[in-house]
Amino acid sequence: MAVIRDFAFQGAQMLLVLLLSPLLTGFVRKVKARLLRRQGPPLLQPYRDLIRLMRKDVVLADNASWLFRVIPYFIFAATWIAASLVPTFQSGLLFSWSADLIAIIAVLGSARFFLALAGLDVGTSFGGIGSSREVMIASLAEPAMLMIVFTLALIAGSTQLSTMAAFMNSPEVGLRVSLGLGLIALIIVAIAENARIPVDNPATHLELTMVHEAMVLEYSGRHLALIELAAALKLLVYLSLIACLFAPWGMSPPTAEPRLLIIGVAAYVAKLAVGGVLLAVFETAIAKMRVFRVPGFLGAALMLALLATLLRFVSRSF
Amino acid sequence: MHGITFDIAHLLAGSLVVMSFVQLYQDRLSALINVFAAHALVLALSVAWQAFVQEAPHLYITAVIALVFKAIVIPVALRRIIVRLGIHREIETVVGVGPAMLLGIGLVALSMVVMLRVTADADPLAREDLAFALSVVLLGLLMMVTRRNAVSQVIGFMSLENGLVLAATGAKGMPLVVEISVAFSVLIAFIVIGIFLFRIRERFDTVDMQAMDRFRGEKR
Amino acid sequence: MVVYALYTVAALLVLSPIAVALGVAPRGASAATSLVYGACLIVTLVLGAVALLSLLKYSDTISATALPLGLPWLGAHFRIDALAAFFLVVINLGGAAASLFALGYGRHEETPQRVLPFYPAYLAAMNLVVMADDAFSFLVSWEFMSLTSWALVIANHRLAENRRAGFVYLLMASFGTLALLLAFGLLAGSGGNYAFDAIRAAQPSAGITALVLILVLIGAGSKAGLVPLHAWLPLAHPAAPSHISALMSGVMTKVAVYGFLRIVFDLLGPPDWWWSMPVLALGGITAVMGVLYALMQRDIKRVLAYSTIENIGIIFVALGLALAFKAEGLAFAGALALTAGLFHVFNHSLFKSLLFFGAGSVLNATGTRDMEQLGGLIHRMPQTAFVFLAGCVAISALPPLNGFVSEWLTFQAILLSPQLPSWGLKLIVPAAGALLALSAALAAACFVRAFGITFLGRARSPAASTAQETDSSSLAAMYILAALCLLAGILPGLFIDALAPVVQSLSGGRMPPQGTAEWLSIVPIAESRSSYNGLLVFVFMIVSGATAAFAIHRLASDKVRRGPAWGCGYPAAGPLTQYSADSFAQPIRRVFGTVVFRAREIGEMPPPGSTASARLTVEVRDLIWNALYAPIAVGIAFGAEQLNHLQFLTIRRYLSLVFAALVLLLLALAIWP
Amino acid sequence: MTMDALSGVLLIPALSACLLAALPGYRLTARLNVLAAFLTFATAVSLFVVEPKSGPYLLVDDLNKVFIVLTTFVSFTTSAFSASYIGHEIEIGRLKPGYVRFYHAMYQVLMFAMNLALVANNIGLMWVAIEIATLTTVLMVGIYRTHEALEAAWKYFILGSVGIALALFGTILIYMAARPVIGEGLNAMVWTVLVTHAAAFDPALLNVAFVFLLLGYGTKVGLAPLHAWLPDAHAEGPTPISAVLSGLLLNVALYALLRFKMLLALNPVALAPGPLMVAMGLISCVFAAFMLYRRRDIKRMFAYSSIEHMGIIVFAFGMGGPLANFAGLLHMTMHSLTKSAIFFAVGHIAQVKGTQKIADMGGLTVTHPVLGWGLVLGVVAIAGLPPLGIFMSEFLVVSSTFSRQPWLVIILVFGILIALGGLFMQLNKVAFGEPVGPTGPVEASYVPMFAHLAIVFMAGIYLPPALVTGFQNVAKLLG
Repeated sequence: MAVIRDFAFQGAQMLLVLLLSPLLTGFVRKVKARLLRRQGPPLLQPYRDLIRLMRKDVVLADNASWLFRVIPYFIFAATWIAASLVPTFQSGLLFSWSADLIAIIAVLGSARFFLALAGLDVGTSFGGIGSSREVMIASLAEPAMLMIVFTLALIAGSTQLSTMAAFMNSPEVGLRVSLGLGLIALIIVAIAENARIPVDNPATHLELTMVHEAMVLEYSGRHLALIELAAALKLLVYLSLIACLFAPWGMSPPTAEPRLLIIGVAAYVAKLAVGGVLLAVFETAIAKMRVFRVPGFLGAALMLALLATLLRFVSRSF
Repeated sequence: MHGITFDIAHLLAGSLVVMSFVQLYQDRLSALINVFAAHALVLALSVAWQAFVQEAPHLYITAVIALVFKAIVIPVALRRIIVRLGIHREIETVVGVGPAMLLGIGLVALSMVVMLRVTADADPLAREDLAFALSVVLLGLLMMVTRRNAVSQVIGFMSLENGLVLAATGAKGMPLVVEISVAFSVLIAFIVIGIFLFRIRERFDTVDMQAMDRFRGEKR
Repeated sequence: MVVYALYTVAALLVLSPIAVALGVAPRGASAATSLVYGACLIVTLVLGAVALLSLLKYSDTISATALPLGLPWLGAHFRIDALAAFFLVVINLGGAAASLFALGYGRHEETPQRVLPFYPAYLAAMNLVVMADDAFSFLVSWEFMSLTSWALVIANHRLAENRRAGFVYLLMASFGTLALLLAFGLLAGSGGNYAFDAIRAAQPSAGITALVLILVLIGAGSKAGLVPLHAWLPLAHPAAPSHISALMSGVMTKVAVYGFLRIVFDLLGPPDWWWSMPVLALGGITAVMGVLYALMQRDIKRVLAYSTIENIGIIFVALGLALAFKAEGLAFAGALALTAGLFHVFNHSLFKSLLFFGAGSVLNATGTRDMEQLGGLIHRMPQTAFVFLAGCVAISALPPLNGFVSEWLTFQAILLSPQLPSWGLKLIVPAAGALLALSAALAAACFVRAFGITFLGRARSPAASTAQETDSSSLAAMYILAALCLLAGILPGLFIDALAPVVQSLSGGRMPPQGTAEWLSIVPIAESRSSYNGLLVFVFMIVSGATAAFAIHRLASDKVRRGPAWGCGYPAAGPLTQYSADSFAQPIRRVFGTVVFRAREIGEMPPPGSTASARLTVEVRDLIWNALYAPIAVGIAFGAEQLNHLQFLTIRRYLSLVFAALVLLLLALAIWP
Repeated sequence: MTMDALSGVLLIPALSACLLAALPGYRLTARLNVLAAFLTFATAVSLFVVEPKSGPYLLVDDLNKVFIVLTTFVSFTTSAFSASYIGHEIEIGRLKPGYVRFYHAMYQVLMFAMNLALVANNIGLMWVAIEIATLTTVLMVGIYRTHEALEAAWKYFILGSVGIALALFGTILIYMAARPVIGEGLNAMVWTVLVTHAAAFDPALLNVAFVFLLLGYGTKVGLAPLHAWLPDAHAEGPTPISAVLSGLLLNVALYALLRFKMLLALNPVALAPGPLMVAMGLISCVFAAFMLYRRRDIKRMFAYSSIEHMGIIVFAFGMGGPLANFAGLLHMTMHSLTKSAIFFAVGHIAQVKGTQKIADMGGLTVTHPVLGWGLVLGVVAIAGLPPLGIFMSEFLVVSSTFSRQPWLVIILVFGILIALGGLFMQLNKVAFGEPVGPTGPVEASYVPMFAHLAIVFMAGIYLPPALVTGFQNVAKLLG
């Protein structure tokens, strides 16, 4: 019985993130538009786009290989797994221990690995520019992320997200310097990973500034839809990560009690909303960087995270 | 042994050293050869004296060899060579006479210091003799390295060898002395013939070592 | 146990003269090829099985024997304990794979008689190193290994660069061997107790152990390719035939790691805390430098060689951690770190061999190793592309393949290190961790580049556009290795348990048994703390990807149309317009290379009106070579030049030398008291 | 003197020398030469079976038995090699038949001299023998009568003579030191007597004597800076003589040096001979190693490598101690075998290519696989790589002395490494790469070369216990 319930919850989370992610994207777009005094697309526009894309035929470049056609599904699968393993409304889900935070980061990493390959497959200068910049950004963002993980793991004494969330919820986490540094670094990394302004602009199609869009330029139809969905999921993953690590309030423990569950879901949605608004505000407030100023930006994150780790090593009290 | 014999042996050995110095002083080949003849003569005398003192008749043979071979045959041969080569008036030294003498004095001093460390119970005659012999040997070597001409190098080598014979004869009751001196004479004969050969076969237009080094196996 | 192993090694050694004989015989070459590689395949399989058996079943029993060879009063001692057994498994697995691969690949060899005699001897030597139980047989096998591999490196001796590679390799190898020789000289003392038992029993002083540690780092490190002693590796490994390259990179560097483990963990006695400092520092630097070098290369085999250096760095970081934990008496944490290191040893031997095989197949098919000449091979050689991709994913430490697991374990070990009391470690361990993370990310970039430029895109040369898929036995070898990579990735628990006796013997502790954990996931410490389940992740990926594909094809469209790629309106987008290896590396070169390699891009624009084409030249400097090796070469040349004058003196000058020596000695006597 | 094995090793060469001087025709004489050398070798081996008692002039003990057997063996194989070599030299007219008679006679004289030097129980006799050996080799080095050959012979002659002179002076000094203790006459020059009384000798005299002996016999050993004659003599003489020089004559001089070292070591007050030898050994090793790089003549290069190895050996004996001495002996044996094998190979190569210039030979492993790989094997051995014998000896030298004198051993290791670099740099040119120069067949037997290499290879893996115990006894003897 319990097993079935656990399965149910796990499945519920998987569906939840899958359904929620386009909404989040739409929400951010909407808020940005409002901030720019524009009407903006309706909240549900992403769903419509996805469905339309699904229906369209795929137009493949002449020398696209089998890999090019497999990759979208893989990317989607990987991102979806990552999203379903991050505690959202309830901690300690059935499979949450099958991959700890490091593993989740790595799963996202493999998604990126294949996306970069996809950029190279057709053999246009466009794809190349995109993937070469993507790996450059990743080569700084990933270590930064790992350092953040180290910091948090050293504070919580675990890399298991549920445990960490529980610990963060508990009183003995005071305000810590290392936590603050970690949070800033995590935000920077999240922005870079999701190709948001100031690192990349999801809305642009200007060659010199594109990174993510350049890689997927050759994709169309259902493939494109999957990649878009994966991108949306990734944004959701990072927001939920920040939420679960730095604001685990209201998350329900592994239980079936309806009240707690409802609170958990509500709290989660609220957190996402807040995160989305903050992201939108940030994006409208700041301007896109030149590509070769990005390393400095991410380098700062790496340094902050490393500093935080060092502090943790030197003394438990930081 | 009583004083007088000792003093004579001492005197002869010492004069051998002096002769070596005179050799160093000579820069003309012909003169050098003359001095070497004298050098050999003194050696012969001192060997003979040792033979007399030690009642060792076989040493007289060595003395005779020294006299006949080194004081007469070799000088004559060498003079013929240098006359044929037309280098009898040649003046050649690498180091000037003055520095050479200074070096020589330094070497004599060195050999004295080294030898006089020997505990005195080894009989004084042997001890002094060795000191002189060592200086003669070193002076001979000095001669070899400060002269560029093969003939004068041979002469240097022979005076070195004289020093050896001096030491050998001074070593009381040492066996094989005669054989050794004979062997050395053979060696020297080889050298002289070698120079002579080179001349006759017209392989080397001069016996100057530098000329010979032109035929070095591995050119720069 | 060890006796059987020695029999098999003897069988390998016997193969060499046979190969010589066949090679001499007219048209015996092809027969020799199949015979030698076939026999090597069987023998290595047998030996590997023996080793595996003794590792799994008789791990507690140590079997040793002594032959009346080697040093007469000592004899040649051989011994198989858990550590040796594990490395025997690694060596012979790699050897078997290489032999299988070479059954097909070796047919393309122009001069087989220069490869076949040395190949079995090389395998034998590596096995003997691991089995040796006294300093002399250890060093004999060690240097014999270098010698045979040198012969294999210059198998294609007509290329001047190969001869140079062989020269540098042999010189560095002998340098390392001499360092180890000095280390053993210290351990054995002037009495000459070279047997490992005697060395174990001895209690060397702190100064001695420090010196030995440094010497071993030099000796084993130069063989393994620790920066800055790595210079020979990227020259020698690519020069050899590809199956040899695979053995050198995948296996021989591991033998070097074995040497380090054997001496430092086993013979040298209980460690001090500071031992781990140089190991950690060198490991971290090596990891990052190696992968950065790899990113700058065009030659694909050279990329792989440099990435070997990177992985050696990772291994040494893990070993350094293990050393630190052992020194502080944290047996359990030490066991975790050591397991991580050994597991990475195993994993790297798998995927590096796989990748070198792939590179070899490409080299055979296209005749070039220059990535700028390749491209689009995924269409011509789909199977090779597939296995090579698997290798790339594995080596980039991405789940669900095996590379990730060992790196994950290493990170877990790092997360335990705040328990270490000493301050130096508190500072250097996180730094090493950061370098490790950096190298992992850069490795992914490096292999996106390696695979993407070589196999994806459009062919950059006629050779690449007409390449043919490689032969079946080569493919078989690669598929087997790829399958093993996956297996080790999704069922790591089994391998970790197999490693337990080795770890037990070296670090005094062991990880909790993983086989019993539910759902076959691995739990290094406690489930609440960290756990990873490769199997589930893998299954999830397959299932969700498949369901997505199924659903979309069913509910939405499944039609595909082909069209030209979008060239931004530029009509003649030839293959040269696509990204090249250098241009792909450009962003990273700008970020890291400007510091590490003084990388510069010089663009020359033709003057207005001139029809000359603009030029962009990239210059990358190998600072380590310039700073360390070039001066040595110059110094030796200078010394040789100066001393050479002594060959051309006149006789008189030589005499003066003698004279000077005489006077000098006499003076010495004069002043001697 | 009764007719025993001891006088055999002396008489056989002496008689055959006279015989060969009389006989014409090189084929016959060459065969006779081989036969004589073999008989000598056989008699030398018999020394192990029945050890003749040593008299006032001749002596047999563990030390010189090793040397004698080694000498006779290598001279036997070399004579076999020289038979084919000289044949070829006559065919191409490089050597006039007239000289061959002289050559073979001299060869036997040389054998006689070396054996005499080894068995002499009298320091004066030993000195005479070494002088004879020098003179004969001088004559053989100059046998080609080319500018270079004569110049090399002349250089060898002059430097050798000076060396001899110095050695003689040292010998006289030893006598002077012995006389007060032992009394005048023959006994004061007899080894067995000297050794028993050495403790009582005057230390100062012994010191001076050793300096002269070290320089005198050191010239023969080819220690830097007294080495100058060695490379040219090796390069310009006929190759069999190069092999004998490197493989044997150097050892004989070394043997003399060792004897006197023992003498000094027995005297408590006299200066320790070790440090001097160690210093000269290190200088020779490092210096020769550097000299390898600029060589253009292959024989001269290997001559320098001989200097390097002599340096290592002298270093080992200088360090002393049972292990180091054992290593020194082993190294000496292995070096003799390997180096002569290399010279055999080089001789064939030079005959095929018609030159000794390294630049004019290349890609040997392509054109002459057997010869080329033979050379590679030889160089691998001489560079001290396993599984060949020299690795074992170098292992023992380095590992047994490092804990005693770390810095000196590091210098030695440096020299070994430099030498390895030089050797393989040259080997790359000769054995690998594109073939250069004529590629005619080799009409000569590889047997001597590979016989040596086989022994060296076996010794690297397995040393027969008898040999080991013999060496160990000698090592003890040397202290």
